[in-house]
Amino acid sequence: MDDLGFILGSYLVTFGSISLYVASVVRRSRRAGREVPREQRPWT
Amino acid sequence: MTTTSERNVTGTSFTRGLGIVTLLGIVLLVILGLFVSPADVNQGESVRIMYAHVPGAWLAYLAFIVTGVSSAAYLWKRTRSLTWDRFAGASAEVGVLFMGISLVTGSLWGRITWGTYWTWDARLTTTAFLFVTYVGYLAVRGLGGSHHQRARRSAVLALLAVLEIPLVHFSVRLWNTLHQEASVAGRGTDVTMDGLMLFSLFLGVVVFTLMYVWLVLHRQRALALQDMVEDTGLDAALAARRAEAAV
Amino acid sequence: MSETRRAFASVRATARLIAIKDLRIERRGRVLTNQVLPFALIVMVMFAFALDSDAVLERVAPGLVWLATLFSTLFVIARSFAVESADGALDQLRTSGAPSAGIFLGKALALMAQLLVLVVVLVAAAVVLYRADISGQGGVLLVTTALAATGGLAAVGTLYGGLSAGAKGRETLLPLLVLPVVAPVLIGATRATESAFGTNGIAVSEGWPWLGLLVVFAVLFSVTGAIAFGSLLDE
Amino acid sequence: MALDLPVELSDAVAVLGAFPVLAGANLTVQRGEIVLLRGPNGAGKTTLLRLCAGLIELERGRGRVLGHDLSTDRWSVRHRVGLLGHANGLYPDLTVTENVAFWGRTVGASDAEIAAALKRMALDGRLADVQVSRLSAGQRRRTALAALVARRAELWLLDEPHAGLDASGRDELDEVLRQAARAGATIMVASHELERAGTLATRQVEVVAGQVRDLGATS
Repeated sequence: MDDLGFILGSYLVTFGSISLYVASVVRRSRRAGREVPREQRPWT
Repeated sequence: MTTTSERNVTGTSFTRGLGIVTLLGIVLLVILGLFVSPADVNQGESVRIMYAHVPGAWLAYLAFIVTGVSSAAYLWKRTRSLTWDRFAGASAEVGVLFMGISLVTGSLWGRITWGTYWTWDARLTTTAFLFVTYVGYLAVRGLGGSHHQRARRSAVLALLAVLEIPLVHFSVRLWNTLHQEASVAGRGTDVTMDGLMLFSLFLGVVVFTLMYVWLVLHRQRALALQDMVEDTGLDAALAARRAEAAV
Repeated sequence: MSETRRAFASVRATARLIAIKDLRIERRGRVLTNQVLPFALIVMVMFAFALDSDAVLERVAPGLVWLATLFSTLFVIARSFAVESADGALDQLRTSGAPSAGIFLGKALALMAQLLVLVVVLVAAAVVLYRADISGQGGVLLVTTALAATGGLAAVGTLYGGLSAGAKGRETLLPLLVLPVVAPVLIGATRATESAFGTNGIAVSEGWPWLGLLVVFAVLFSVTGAIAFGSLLDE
Repeated sequence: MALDLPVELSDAVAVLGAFPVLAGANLTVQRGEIVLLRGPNGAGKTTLLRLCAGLIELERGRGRVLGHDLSTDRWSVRHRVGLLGHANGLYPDLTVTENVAFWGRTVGASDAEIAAALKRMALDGRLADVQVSRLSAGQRRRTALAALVARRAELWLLDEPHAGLDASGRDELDEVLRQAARAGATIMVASHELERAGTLATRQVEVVAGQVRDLGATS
């Protein structure tokens, strides 16, 4: 059925783009984290 | 101490637990939404998109409210702190992401149900304007300057957006009621929810809320790290400049 | 009490000073008349090429007038702040101690005056090119609409123009910030103008609620702008 | 009421982007002083002046100007200082008189004061009604100085004021500054014209790599 592509596509778009965003946040924080010692991070 | 390959930088045991619960929720939502829950009488299979679309849109609105409140908290002298600014920025970013997703999934749903990707319905149009407004907000955040400069500028902008939203929504609605052609938005939306469908939607809201919290916490911490890196960079540059003066 | 009165007097004096200064610069520099107006007129002619039908043009004339106004507004705003940042005048304004509300109102008033000229010319162009028709009562509606709409555009334009005045990439940032905000002005002014022109047989009386929307918009953004401008203009 | 010191900076840090242009500057200026800031390009003279004008943020350290704290209240500083930067702050489409009158009026100067300022910089004659866009660089500098005179500031901050001025213009400028200092204003001048500015200044400081060294009073 034609609708199936749309339905699966919308789930793919949703969780796919969130995953990409998560990856970019994690990458950026890892890069920044290299220069900030653990004890300076207020949440640890 | 700090190794170059540190994996978990912005996480705590709380966010890790939250992340695991969220992932389980996502799996459950996909199973329920795509396979277990029944097709709708009116909408047919397309109702399945709703379980991801509706929560995304709601959480985006919530994210923008959080941005507005955090911005006000920053501007208010007694609670002035860059943490508020970073929460505002993180929340707006996640809001833009969720809203962008909702616009796409919404138009896919519309294509199935109405046969058209887009309709000039008041809610849709306001959402589109909101999306562009916060893209502009994020652009202003990236303008540079000192941390407090960035914070003040973007906080004022966020409050202006809060003023703008009702005006845009009201004018679009007024415009829309005079254009009867657009009433297509009313068709196909009357859903008679049975228990499992309602539960799926409810689960969707829960899952998206958990995702929102997880994302904002991590993004906020990443922003804090970036600010700290800039600060330590300043320390190093200061030391270098002082050494230069001593020669 | 007298303290507040003095503050208001100082805002008014500053606004007057700035508005007169900006209009004088425009009179000498003629950027509006020699560059922006011709641009707006070209756009009106281009619309006619693109739409290519008298009937359609007549129908969409009000929207085209305001669309052309909106695009031209971006240039007028950019010019208004280029004048300030070209030779460091912005720094002098910041150190003048002039109340920022006064600076905001002055620049907005000068902007509004220029936009009014623009709208008058564009409406005239619509009458000539698109066969728009204005009756007596429609004329009143049209004039008040033009006043309220340009007021709102000027307030928003000054506010965001000040924000992007010192920023890099301001030419592209300004439209991104301004256009979504002024959507209500485009909608309201277009609908009110449709009533004034009698497009599609719409009665003049249907235009007044839209005028109300425009007035609310202009007042809200003028007040907010006067309050918020200081922290945006500030580095 | 004890008179506030015009400028008190202690370990002041100011940044442009991520670069610390001022890296812990210490400077105290007394009322009526004419302080010459000297030092190589990029040392931070301009930034020091802009910091004192309340135009940029104090990133770290402490600073007070005319009694106002720079980290919390730099807005109150602004209308009490007069800044002449590298840029003249003039509107090229307006005439000399219009420019000076505009800047004078923003701080509430009277017509007589504006006329006096024009006269002071010898701009009341032939040049009075000429548009600034038609002036030479030196004439523009004169106009900017007249605008500064009209502002009656308590703290004058001048960045290379001599640049572009001819001999008579320089003499007039020096005289204006001496007169203002005698009348109680405080003046800070950044200049590479050491010989000329040296005779004008009551004290010299050297700005090097974002820090300030006192070179003592000049006779």
